[in-house]
Amino acid sequence: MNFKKQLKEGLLTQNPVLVQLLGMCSTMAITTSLSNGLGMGVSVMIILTLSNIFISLLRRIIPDKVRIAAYVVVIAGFVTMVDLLLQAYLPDIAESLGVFIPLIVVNCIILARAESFASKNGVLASAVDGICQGIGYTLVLLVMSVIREFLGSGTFGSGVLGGGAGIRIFPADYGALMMVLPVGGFLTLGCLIALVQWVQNRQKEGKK
Amino acid sequence: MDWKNLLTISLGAILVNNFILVQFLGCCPFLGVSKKMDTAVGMGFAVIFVMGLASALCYPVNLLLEALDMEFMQTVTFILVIAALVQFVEMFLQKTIPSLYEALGVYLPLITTNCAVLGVVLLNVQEHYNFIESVVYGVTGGVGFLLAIVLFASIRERIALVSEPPKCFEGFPIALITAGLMALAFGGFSGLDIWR
Amino acid sequence: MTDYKELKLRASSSPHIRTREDTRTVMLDVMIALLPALAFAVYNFGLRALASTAVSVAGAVAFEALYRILTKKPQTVGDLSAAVTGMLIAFVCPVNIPYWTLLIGDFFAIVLVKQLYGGLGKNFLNPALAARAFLFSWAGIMSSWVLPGSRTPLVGAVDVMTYPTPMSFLHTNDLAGLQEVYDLGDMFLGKIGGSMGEVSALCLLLGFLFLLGRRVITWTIPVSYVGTVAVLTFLFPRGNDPVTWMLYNILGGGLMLGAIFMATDYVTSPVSRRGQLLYGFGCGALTVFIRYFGSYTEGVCYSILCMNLCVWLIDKYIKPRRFGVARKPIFRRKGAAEK
Amino acid sequence: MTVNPMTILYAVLTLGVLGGGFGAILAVASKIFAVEKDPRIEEIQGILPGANCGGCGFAGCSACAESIVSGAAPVNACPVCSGEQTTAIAAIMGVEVAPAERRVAFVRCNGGTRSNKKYDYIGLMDCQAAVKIAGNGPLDCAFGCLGFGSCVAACAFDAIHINAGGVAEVDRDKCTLCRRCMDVCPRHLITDVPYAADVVVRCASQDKGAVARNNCAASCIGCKLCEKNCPQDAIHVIDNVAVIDYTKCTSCGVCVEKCPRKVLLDIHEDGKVAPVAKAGA
Amino acid sequence: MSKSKKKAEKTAAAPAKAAGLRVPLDGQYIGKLAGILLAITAVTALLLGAVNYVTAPVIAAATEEKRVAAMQQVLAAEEYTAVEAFPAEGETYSSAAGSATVTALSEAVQDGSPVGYVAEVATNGFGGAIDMVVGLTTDGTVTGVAVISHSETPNVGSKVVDDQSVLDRFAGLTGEITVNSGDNRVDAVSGATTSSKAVTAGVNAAIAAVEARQPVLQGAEEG
Amino acid sequence: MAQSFFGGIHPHDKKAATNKKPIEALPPPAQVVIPMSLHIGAPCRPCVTVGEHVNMGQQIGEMTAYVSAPIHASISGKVVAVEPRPHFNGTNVLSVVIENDYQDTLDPSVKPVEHPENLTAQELVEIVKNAGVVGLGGATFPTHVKIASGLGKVDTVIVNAAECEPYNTSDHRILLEYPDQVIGGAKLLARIFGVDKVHVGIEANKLNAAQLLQQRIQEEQAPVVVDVLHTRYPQGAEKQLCQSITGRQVPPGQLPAAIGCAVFSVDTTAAIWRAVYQGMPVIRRIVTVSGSGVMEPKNLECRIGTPLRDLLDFCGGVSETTFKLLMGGPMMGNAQYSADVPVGKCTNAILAFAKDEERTVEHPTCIRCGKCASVCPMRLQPLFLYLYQRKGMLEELEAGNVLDCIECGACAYICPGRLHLVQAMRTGKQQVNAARAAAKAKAEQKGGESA
Ligand SMILES: Cc1cc2nc3c(=O)[nH]c(=O)nc-3n(C[C@H](O)[C@H](O)[C@H](O)COP(=O)(O)O)c2cc1C
Ligand SMILES: Cc1cc2nc3c(=O)[nH]c(=O)nc-3n(C[C@H](O)[C@H](O)[C@H](O)COP(=O)(O)O)c2cc1C
Ligand SMILES: Cc1cc2nc3c(=O)[nH]c(=O)nc-3n(C[C@H](O)[C@H](O)[C@H](O)COP(=O)(O)O)c2cc1C
Ligand SMILES: Cc1cc2nc3c(=O)[nH]c(=O)nc-3n(C[C@H](O)[C@H](O)[C@H](O)CO)c2cc1C
Ligand code: SF4
Ligand code: SF4
Ligand code: SF4
Ligand code: SF4
Ligand code: FES
Repeated sequence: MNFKKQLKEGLLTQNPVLVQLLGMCSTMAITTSLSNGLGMGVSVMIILTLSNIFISLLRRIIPDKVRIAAYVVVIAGFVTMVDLLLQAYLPDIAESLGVFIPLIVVNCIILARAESFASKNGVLASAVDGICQGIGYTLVLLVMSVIREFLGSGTFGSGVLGGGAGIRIFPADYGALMMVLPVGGFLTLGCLIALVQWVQNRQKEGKK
Repeated sequence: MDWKNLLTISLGAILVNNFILVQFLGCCPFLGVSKKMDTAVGMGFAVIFVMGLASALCYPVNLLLEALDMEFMQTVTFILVIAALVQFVEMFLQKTIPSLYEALGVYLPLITTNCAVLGVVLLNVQEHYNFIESVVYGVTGGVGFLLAIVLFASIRERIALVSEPPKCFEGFPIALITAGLMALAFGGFSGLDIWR
Repeated sequence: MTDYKELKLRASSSPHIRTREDTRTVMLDVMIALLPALAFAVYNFGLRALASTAVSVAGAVAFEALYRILTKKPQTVGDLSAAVTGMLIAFVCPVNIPYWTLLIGDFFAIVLVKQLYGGLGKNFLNPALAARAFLFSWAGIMSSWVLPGSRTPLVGAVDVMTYPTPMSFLHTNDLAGLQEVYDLGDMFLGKIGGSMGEVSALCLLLGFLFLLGRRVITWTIPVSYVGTVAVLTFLFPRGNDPVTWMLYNILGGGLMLGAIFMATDYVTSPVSRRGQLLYGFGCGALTVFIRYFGSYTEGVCYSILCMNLCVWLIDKYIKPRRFGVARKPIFRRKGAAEK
Repeated sequence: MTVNPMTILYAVLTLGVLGGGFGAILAVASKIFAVEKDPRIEEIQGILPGANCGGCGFAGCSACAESIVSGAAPVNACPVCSGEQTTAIAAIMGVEVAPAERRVAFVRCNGGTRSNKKYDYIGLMDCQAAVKIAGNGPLDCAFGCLGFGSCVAACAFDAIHINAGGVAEVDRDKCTLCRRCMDVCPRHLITDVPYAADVVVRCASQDKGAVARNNCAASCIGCKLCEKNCPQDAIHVIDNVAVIDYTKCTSCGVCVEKCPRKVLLDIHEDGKVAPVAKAGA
Repeated sequence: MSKSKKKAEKTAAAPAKAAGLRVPLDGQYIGKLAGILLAITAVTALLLGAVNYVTAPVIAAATEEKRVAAMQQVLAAEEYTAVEAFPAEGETYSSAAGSATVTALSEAVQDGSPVGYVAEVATNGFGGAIDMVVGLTTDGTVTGVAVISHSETPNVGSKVVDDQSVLDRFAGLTGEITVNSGDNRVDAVSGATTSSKAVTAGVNAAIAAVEARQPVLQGAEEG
Repeated sequence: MAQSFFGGIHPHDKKAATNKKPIEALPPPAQVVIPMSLHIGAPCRPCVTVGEHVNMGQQIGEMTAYVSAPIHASISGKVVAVEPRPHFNGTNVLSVVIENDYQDTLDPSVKPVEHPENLTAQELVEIVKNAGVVGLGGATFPTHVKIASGLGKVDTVIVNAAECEPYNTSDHRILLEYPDQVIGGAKLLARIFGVDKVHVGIEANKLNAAQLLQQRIQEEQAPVVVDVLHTRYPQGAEKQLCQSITGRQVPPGQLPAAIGCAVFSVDTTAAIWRAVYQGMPVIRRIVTVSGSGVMEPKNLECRIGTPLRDLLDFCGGVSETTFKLLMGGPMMGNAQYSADVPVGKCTNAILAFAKDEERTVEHPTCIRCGKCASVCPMRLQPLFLYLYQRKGMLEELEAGNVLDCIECGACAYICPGRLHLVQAMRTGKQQVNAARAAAKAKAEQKGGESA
């Protein structure tokens, strides 16, 4: 079991957001506070892992013609479960993530992993893949959240730390509101991907 | 449900709460299929078509679910309907109207897993829109997508021809920055109210 | 006689003579044309106006220089375009805006909007206006106006009192209230509240004439822009007197500054004459649309930004008629209708 | 609040019916609306590199795939595909191919900074544009590489670059022999050599010895030392410049040693970048 | 994924082609597709139903709890009973500050006697709907305002809707409230006029709804 | 003033340096190098051999195709070489080298025709052809071909006396010193085309020449009218001149004959007169020698084939800091890298620059000012064409009508970003033409296969 390799892929070389450029919508939409990022990331990770496992299990049974429909139903099933559980036990997070929880169904990462990994690999490997890709996704969400929250509202860890209000680093009046608006989502993700490409280019040149 | 209401919904969907630039729904095809103008236009029209049709189809389905007290099944049901619908439309077009298929068909599979389509259906439910409002919201949401992707594609063409971003910004990063700046410009429509 | 072999020759393609005018002179002309408005800002708001402009220009130039150094690209601050951007950023902000805010605006305009795309000529959005839109992050700061004729302190705590600008009256359709505070003469001369560079229509028009005379810009965009606003506000007045409503709308807010100096930015406006007319028309229509229905009191900044997004489309589809090919009758003088 | 357990049944029923129904509809539809299109086209297109480079002579990769399937083009029509890919295409088409000897582009010049210039050139950094200026461009040598990189811009595979010596040089491993660079080079300097070729002639000057010597410090002067010493009779001076016949060449390296102008190079020994002598040396 | 999906389709289409274009519909094939999809959907639905069975009461309780907590905040009472005569669709009231819809009206009962009303109001803010509750005395004087959900801009509109001290400014007011001008006024939060107006419109709607019931109540008392 | 054309620029005309300098005859050089390609079209085949003695005016190159023009010896002497020599177009071209015997023995073929007034149009065209008359305005299109292709279609004959290029004054001096040759040539053209008047288009900065012409026309009752035009470059470009004078526009890809116009430059008109009334082929040329590098700017009459250095030396040589030698005007002329190239039929000026008139910058950058598009007389959008060329987007280039470009240089002149626009246009045109030819060849090949 090469867990390490898969972890490295999920985190860096095949990071679902930064390298595969999947699941952009939620990455940009909800990363306005640490709690959002964490909630979304963990939800996706759970769903991804479960759906990977099940699709891997079912991969020999499902005929090609209805493959997508079947996958989508499986995924949607898990999403709804997570949604219901969140609403029941973590209502605050459920509310701030809003429509983006059901939209996990169409988060490209999950279908992409189902197609490209789970439908071709065994159950265990698929489960590990789900976890690793999920961690990679969550990590990006967290980084985005921290940056946007810090620049936009001057706090760190709102919804999680400091009794829900987060730790204030500079007064709210100085926060760059645009960073927590859509503008900031696009700009932050753009810069983050650029950073990754910069590192990759450096490495390539280093090799030469 | 008068025309004023529909106009408000339409302007809201196109400008104020543009699916891409404000609500972040459908970013993958927005970023993926916008390198060239023609493909962007094709994608835009395909999205309009599917969003309108999905809104219309899911409305009665939702009535049924609500009648049976099964709101929790919305996500699963809607996505199943959409996936089947898209696949059906694709096959149908390919056989019956090949010319239209040539123009739209290639984009259809991309749309199944487009946040905008499921998003519009869920929002229809959330906003309690009736049938006509739902369809209008679906179609105009698609129009908003078309507007955004066409402008975006044109700017990307310009960037490809004119601009020289730093190496690490080439490709997606600069496209994202561009989308961000577009969102900044669209910010001017926030809080728009034509009955002011 | 001459030893022709010893000549150190150079060869290039024709033409072998070039006009004196270059990028630098063009930008210098724009800065000169902005001077009357700057002078009036100093008269109206005090030396703080000058200080703000200086800080903003210095910031913009510094960010550009720094970026070019860090990315090891040829230095371009000499073309003065960054200075123009810096100047305009100061012009579109309230006079008592803190200096740090201006510097953030400079950074956003120069680095994100302009240099990431490769620098002068390669950006698609007007840097100064994009910076203004970004500075709305601090909506409070961006909408705290001071009294015309007041002397804003150079540094330190600024007067937080918010003074109504003509636009806040127009936004609430309160023409009568506006007329009580400012008469048309005030509006034309600029004895009103607002962003530091936008207040004096007179000074801005002086700049316009200078730019026209120097052939830096043509009349097309400013005339079609202001003309469209005039026609639309006249046709749909919100007040009982269409003409007065129209005049206040034209003279109020950033319309003059935007139409003369910002919608005309070469880089972010169409190239062909007909394209420019259409662009001006679009800017005008969007300005009125946002002023009437938007939640912002002022529509100029966003209307120009939105039309910036359309420039490549316009350039692509509206081309000059080909030499030697008969004119298509349907498209006769596209802009003619707007005036 | 309690939930009616019947909802579970309703849920199963509704979704089951929907699922089953859609399954059936899709199955029926797939038969009714089945469209005749050779699936091999799609498959081959999946293998083709998708660079739409036109090197195959068709309008892009999809046109190439169609032509392969229709039999209008051979399975190895794509010059860009590696042997592996070609084999895969052949497998789809049910034929076998003998792996052709791989060839790559090669720039026959090593002048660059060592060739003399007529004047300072001011203008577009584009070879095709530069040759339209006085005297076919600034180089004294009418055959040499101008170094403005028209070929670099044309290459879709990042396989050709201007090297430290100011001449274009092909990266053999990246080159796919799509021939685009050959089409754009106004000097017609780029030819193809076997990928495995060890010895190459880095000059194309057809000027007579004395002229060539004056023009450029890296020129072939047609002295025929290589021709006389080649044990295989594989190198000949034709039109004042040495040409290697690779069907005969055994890479023995005798000519490399004999060449007084260091025009002949063993690419493996000397490294890829030719030594740059002092300008005017 | 789309690409592989298309590919899948094409490969599936291949046998159809091999058998000639107009195949008689193959019952077994259809049955298999339908059956598998049916099985998957049925199992999914079963699981979901089960989860829902467990969570639904919890969710409902949580929602109710939140609602009651908000009601308690604006007007403390033992019990809240829905006003039945109130139209189910909700009623829209317009004022100078804007229009808002009263979605539900409950009577607050303390010690068996009504002490006032709690109105649930939906109003349109800067970024979309604002759901709020307004507590009022029987004669329509505001006792408190609370916002349940909103999507106002952080640091701008949220200065109105998330700041209880701002919302408390409405307490004690009655009649049509205006923003920034007039006698019966509240002052807008600087930079967030739109949000301020939206909340004001919501409060006005609640007051108007209660006032509209006065004749009904009085009639009931008399009758 | 007459109507005008689109766009255009107003460069400083710098004509004062030479426009009052009478034409001086340059003593014939010791050796002339006469390239066998002095015109557009097929090059000539040399019809003399090394060692042969030739007379002045004797034909030394014969036509090899219809679109071609014979070439004559400009001095008498011995042929010492027939070999490729540097040509002012930048390449090496087969040339006949003649060593001067300083006799200027006239060839017997050089004699005026008798009774020129009785000749038919066909006969006149034959004379023009044999005299090797080509467009001396710069394009060097064989004049007999131009006339023949216009016969029957042309209703407006225009003499191009615009001379819009800065520095150049050779046409101006011809008008002042040989007005009768020009008017005589115009009268011949009127007869050939059967029109009742000939227009002379002249820029307003040469009013003295216009007045002189007017006076002579009146004296002679000649069927010629003088149209004074705006001083605006490129007034002399034939499509623009036709537009200015007739208001008609030449359709894309076509010649002025398509709109019933035929344009002849001043010197061509005079050459036609000389061919008919003196029997003299084109062996001389009036050249303006000017520019900041030239010691004493002059107008010279010199033999075709004279090396550039002789003209410059006659004008006192050039300053040491000269960095650019041009043949032709500053807007359309070609840079030369050697002073050995010979004067050709089209050489109207030789310029040497020692001051930075081209103001190049290291990193040209387009600021999208649109000035290039607003000055382009062909209504092109050079800034976009430039981008397309740089990115190798040939389809877009063609769709942008790059082939319409007349390479006038107005766009590059005005460009504040200092882009090399004309070079891009020129390269783009060549690339588009090559692509077209390749596509055509492919189509033909396919057609051939299927047939
Ligand atoms: C303020 C102003 C407004 C003008 N308005 C127009 C106009 O509406 N239409 C027009 O054709 N020319 C107008 N002009 C004149 C044009 O600038 C230009 O000179 C004219 O269109 C002729 O240009 P052309 O012959 O090069 O096409 C205006 C000039 C100015 C200064
Ligand atoms: C990004 C952004 C978000 C905004 N969000 C709100 C908001 O949530 N609520 C609001 O009332 N106004 C909002 N505004 C609008 C402006 O703050 C306000 O309408 C304008 O500046 C007028 O100021 P005033 O409200 O003091 O009259 C927003 C503006 C921007 C730029
Ligand atoms: C940009 C441009 C400028 C020209 N300027 C002149 C000119 O000033 N005088 C002239 O005689 N021909 C000029 N020509 C050449 C004319 O277009 C045309 O070729 C000539 O007048 C035709 O007469 P010809 O065949 O007798 O030379 C110019 C051409 C171009 C493209
Ligand atoms: C007429 C004119 C108007 C300009 N207007 C602006 C402007 O509105 N905003 C700005 O940032 N730069 C402006 N510039 C400067 C410059 O063109 C601008 O920074 C470019 O967009 C940078 O690529 C202007 C320049 C000129 C010549
Ligand atoms: S090989 Fe040819 S195209 Fe490439 S740089 Fe040299 S001259 Fe230019
Ligand atoms: S080097 Fe030339 S032949 Fe090789 S891949 Fe590049 S363009 Fe094609
Ligand atoms: S050179 Fe060509 S593109 Fe430039 S102005 Fe002249 S005709 Fe137009
Ligand atoms: S004149 Fe030069 S800078 Fe201006 S648009 Fe044309 S190419 Fe660009
Ligand atoms: S995540 Fe929204 S479209 Fe891909």
